Amino acid sequence: MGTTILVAILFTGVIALLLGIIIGVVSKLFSVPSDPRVELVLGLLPGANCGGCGKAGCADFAKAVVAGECPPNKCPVSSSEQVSSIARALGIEAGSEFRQKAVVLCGGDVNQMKMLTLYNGVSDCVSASMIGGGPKSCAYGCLGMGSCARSCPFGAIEMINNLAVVHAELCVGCGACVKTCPRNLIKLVPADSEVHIYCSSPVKAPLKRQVCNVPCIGCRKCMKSGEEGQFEVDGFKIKVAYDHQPLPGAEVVDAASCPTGCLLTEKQHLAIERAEKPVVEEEVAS
Amino acid sequence: MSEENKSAIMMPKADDLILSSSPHIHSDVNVRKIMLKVILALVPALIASVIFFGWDAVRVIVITALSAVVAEGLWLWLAKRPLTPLRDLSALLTGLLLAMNLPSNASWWICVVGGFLAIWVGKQVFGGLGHNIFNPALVARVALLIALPAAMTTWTPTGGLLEKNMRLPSGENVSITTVAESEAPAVISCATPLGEAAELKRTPNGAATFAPITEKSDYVKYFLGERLGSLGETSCLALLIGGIALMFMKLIKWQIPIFFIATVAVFTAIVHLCAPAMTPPPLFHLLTGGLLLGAFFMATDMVTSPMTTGGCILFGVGCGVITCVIRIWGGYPEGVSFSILLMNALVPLIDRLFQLRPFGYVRKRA
Amino acid sequence: MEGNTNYLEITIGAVLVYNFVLSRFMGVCPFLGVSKRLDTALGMGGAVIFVMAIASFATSLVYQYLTTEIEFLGHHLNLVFLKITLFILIIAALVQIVEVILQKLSPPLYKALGIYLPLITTNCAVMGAASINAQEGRGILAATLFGTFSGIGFALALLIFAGLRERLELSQIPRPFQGMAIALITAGILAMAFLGFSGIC
Amino acid sequence: MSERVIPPKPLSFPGGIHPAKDGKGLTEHKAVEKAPLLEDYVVLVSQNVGAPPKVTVKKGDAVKKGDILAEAGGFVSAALHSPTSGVITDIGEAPGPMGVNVPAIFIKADGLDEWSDKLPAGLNWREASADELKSRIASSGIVGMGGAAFPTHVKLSPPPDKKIDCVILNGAECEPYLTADHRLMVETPERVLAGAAIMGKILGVENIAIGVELNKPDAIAALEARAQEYGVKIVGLKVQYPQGSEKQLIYAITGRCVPTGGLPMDAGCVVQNVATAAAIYDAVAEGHPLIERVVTITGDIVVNPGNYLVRIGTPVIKLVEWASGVKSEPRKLILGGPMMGFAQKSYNVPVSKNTSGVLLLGGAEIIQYESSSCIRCGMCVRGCPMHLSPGPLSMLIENEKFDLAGQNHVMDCLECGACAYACPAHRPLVQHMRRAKAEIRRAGKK
Repeated sequence: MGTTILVAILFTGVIALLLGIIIGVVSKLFSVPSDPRVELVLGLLPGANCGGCGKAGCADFAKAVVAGECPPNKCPVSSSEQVSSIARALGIEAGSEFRQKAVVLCGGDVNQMKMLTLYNGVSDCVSASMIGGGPKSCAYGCLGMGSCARSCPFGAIEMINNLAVVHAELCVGCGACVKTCPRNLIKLVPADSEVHIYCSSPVKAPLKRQVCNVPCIGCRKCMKSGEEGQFEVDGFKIKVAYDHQPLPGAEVVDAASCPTGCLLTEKQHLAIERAEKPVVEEEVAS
Repeated sequence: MSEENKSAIMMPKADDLILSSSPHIHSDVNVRKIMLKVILALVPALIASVIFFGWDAVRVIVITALSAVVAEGLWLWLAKRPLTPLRDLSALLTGLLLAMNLPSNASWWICVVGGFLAIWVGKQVFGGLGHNIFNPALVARVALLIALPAAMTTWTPTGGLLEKNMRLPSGENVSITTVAESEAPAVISCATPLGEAAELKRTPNGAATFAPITEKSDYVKYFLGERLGSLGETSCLALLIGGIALMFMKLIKWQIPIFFIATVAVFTAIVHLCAPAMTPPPLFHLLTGGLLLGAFFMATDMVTSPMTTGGCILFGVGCGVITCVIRIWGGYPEGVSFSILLMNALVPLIDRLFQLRPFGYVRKRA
Repeated sequence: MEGNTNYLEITIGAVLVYNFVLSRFMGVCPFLGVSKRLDTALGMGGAVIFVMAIASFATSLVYQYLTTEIEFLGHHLNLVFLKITLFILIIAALVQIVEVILQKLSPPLYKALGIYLPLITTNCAVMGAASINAQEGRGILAATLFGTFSGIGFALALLIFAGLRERLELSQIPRPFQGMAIALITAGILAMAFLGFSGIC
Repeated sequence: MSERVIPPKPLSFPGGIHPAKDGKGLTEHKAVEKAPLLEDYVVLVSQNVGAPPKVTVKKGDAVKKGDILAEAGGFVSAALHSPTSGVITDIGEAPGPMGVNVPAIFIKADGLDEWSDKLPAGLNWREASADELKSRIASSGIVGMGGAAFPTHVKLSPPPDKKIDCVILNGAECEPYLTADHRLMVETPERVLAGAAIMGKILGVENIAIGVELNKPDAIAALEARAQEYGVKIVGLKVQYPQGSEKQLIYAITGRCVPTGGLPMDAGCVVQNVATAAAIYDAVAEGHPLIERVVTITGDIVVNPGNYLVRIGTPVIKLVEWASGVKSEPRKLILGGPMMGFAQKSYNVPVSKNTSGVLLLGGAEIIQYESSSCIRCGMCVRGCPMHLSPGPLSMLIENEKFDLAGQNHVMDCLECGACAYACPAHRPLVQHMRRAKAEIRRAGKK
């Protein structure tokens, strides 16, 4: 009996030893250099693969961070704690933090903008924009087919009354939506901005008025009520100067009393779009 | 142009135009019409089954078709989707095709279960018409065949509307006049010609092994439909009428049935010539079993067959080979349904193999 | 002649009739895991064929020695009870080798196979092939053949299934059935279709 | 190629469809009418593929008929000329054929319709040199009038490494309903033939062929009667859509395939529309720039459909007026033919150089695209003249797998609409293809 055990151990041991040697040799022959830190960083990343950092997914980003090609805070999704934990793990600087969010600069929902024609086709903004410029009257406004909403990995864009509205509290500023919009209405703005001019149409005021109830007509009332430099003229419209500090707050909106109502805080904008529904989210954008 | 003239003519109002992509005109075909035509092509076979199996056939057809339609409606209702897909008649067609695959004495609950299996498991879980990978009717038929082998292969020679003689495996003829006459419908289990062939194979007798079932008169009977089997396995004549009509209307890709049938003929001919005791002659294979039904109506299902000509040929040949392999060597006497189901599974690979080259395609230099 | 038919059964039977995935229901985990794309399925299929062939060869080789009684220091020993232990050992080592080689030769494939590659170790199809070989008492040649063709059967099923799943990906599958649910239903129907081959050998 | 002169069997190409209703009967026997002069014209600035021309006039300028409004803004660009004499009232925006507002020049006619005195004198094309002819074509603002609006002089200036041995004129007019080219060929065959000969001279090519579908026997007869003196061959083509597509036409007439992603010149051919040829003749022989063209106004609901010779810049609503209005309310306004034309949202869109027809469709004729599933019937595959698989492609595009769609050659799609025409499931296949092409181009730019 004892011998059986002994022989079994010996037998198994010899085979195991043989196999071990083979594995050792093979892995020496076919060795691939790899950096364990990449796996480490990858584990600390959110793994949404949104591409907001400009790299092809989180794994690519992790590689770049380890290689020192880009700072860990380039990931728009990670919170600052996550970013600093990555930095700690690698023993590098986290980089200064600059957070962004997306905003759809158009206020033309179906109530404000005429639906000129009936549209029969693929429910997608790019497709619609190619068919006679889409069904809505403004050739520069939101097409309302929701391509951006579908592209958002975080579900931060809601289609209300055929208009895309970004929920700032859900948006991480990855920018996935920006490139889906055939009208280029989506802009990445500083996360602490609150007031926007919801119009992107570059045409003259009377033409805008023909097609939309809430265009920016370039009256400059906002410029007068706000601080110097908070707004700037951009062709036939005004835009918020997002790189100017401090950014305009709600009081500017009140003071300006925009004649068309395209200068709004995010809260107001959402509330208007939700007019038919009760406004539930009080703490929006807080 | 004067003012009066102007007011006299009707000018279009400026609003309410429809925007849509080109083209702005359309051929008059639609899914519903296609399905309707296939159903019409199936009518001769349906009539033949009623002639040979009597009111039992009517019962099976009605219950199966109805349950398929109800299953589709019920699913759509449960999924809170509009009931419009019902209008395309595809559920009805699936039901009818399934009915053609059932024996005339199938109990009502088999028909109902089959209808639901076909529509729910075969079609709707995949996303409805167009998304199903397998032929829904065949999914149901094969599932029933595997789950209820006895019920699905018990062929009771209940009388048809015509008074006729049906042959029993022993070769004796049992005369049955009407349904009413046989008070207690004693289940007389009989075999289909293919079943008989499998039976005969067990007692090999050289070239004469299959003599009892391959006389000239037998072939005529097989062709006209005087034989046992599923509803759709009866009249080759009726199936041919429908199938050829479909081919002429270009509703099916002709390559599939032609290559399917030709492959079976060639394959069985080779095997029969090499070993006559292995399998009956090719004509027997062509005329019996569900080959024609499968080749014309089941394999050609648009959704589950390849789109390209080359793919269709390969698909037909594949169906033929698998059918023959199962018929000659397999445990089941009939292999048509299995072969089509298997080839359905291969369609994505076939489509990939026969990917079309664009007009004027030149391979890019590496 | 007799021997030939035997081998025919081992080959055709292993691929079609007793297909590891579709009729023995072994190795379902990688079957479902690595069938999302056709190219990874091909790679996985190749890896499994390789592992199964080598594993069948190695295990049957070892098993030959296990079954012969060993005389050691005057004791007659029977080490058949070591069968499972040794099989696991050999398969695990083989998979390790395949992994190392693959990482070097085809990094994209290595990446695509991911966790499923080391999981070939626990792929019961490999172990199953070895065990069936042992059970049937097949010789080294028959065992290797069986292993290879079982691997081919596995690869075939994987390939068909990957093709189907690429198409499923484009379908509007109702939400409750999306993902693994529809994959399992499809696999079920496929298994049903493979049942048609039963009785061939 | 050189041996093929009117083959016994009509030539064609693999694939394609036969639209059940061609609607040509409405207008094919109606002679081209000269449209009355209007008070206002709206000339869109960019009427060509390539760089938009540079406007050289300003508000308040007086212009004569044929005066330059805008100069070519580059090599691939075409000049723009005033359709009549009058005053520039505004330079602003007007609805363009693609649905969005585009820059436009508004002209108020003075009713005199005087030709400009700056126009060049007519040339005898048989004597003029090739360069002279070519520069005349360029300065006359001629673009492809079949629909593409590609500047003609660019097509006539192939790079030296491409050997052109064959000029093909497209008189197929395979689009249902349209008869503008048909009437042009019947009524003034000599202009078409001379235009063709001029192009042959510019390119130094002897092989000149005009492809005409066999459903226009009168056009073939009219052309053939005088073809000899211009050294042009007339080729009858099978009635099949899209016979008038460049690649298909080249294949039908010469048996050559244009390589994928290539241009007709890669097959040694230059393809021009017959209307373009006529415009070339006018420019060369008369010195008249391209300011008017034949437009078919048609549709079952149009009271008096017909063919009109209209000035570029005529609003479409005027055409409807000339055609005595409509019988019932139109639901679709289409510029171009029903297969490839663009649906419009405004009747104020003006006629451009490439507007060959205006089609009004009523309620009963409107097709409804549905979001139904592909049933894989393969009718689109059979119909596709480019041998693509539109059905499976559209499934890929629906799932936003544009890279896979690209691998499956979606970029070779002509957008001819044969697939969507044939699709029994009424899927908007062309729109899917266009989306994929746009997305792939966008991705490629980055």
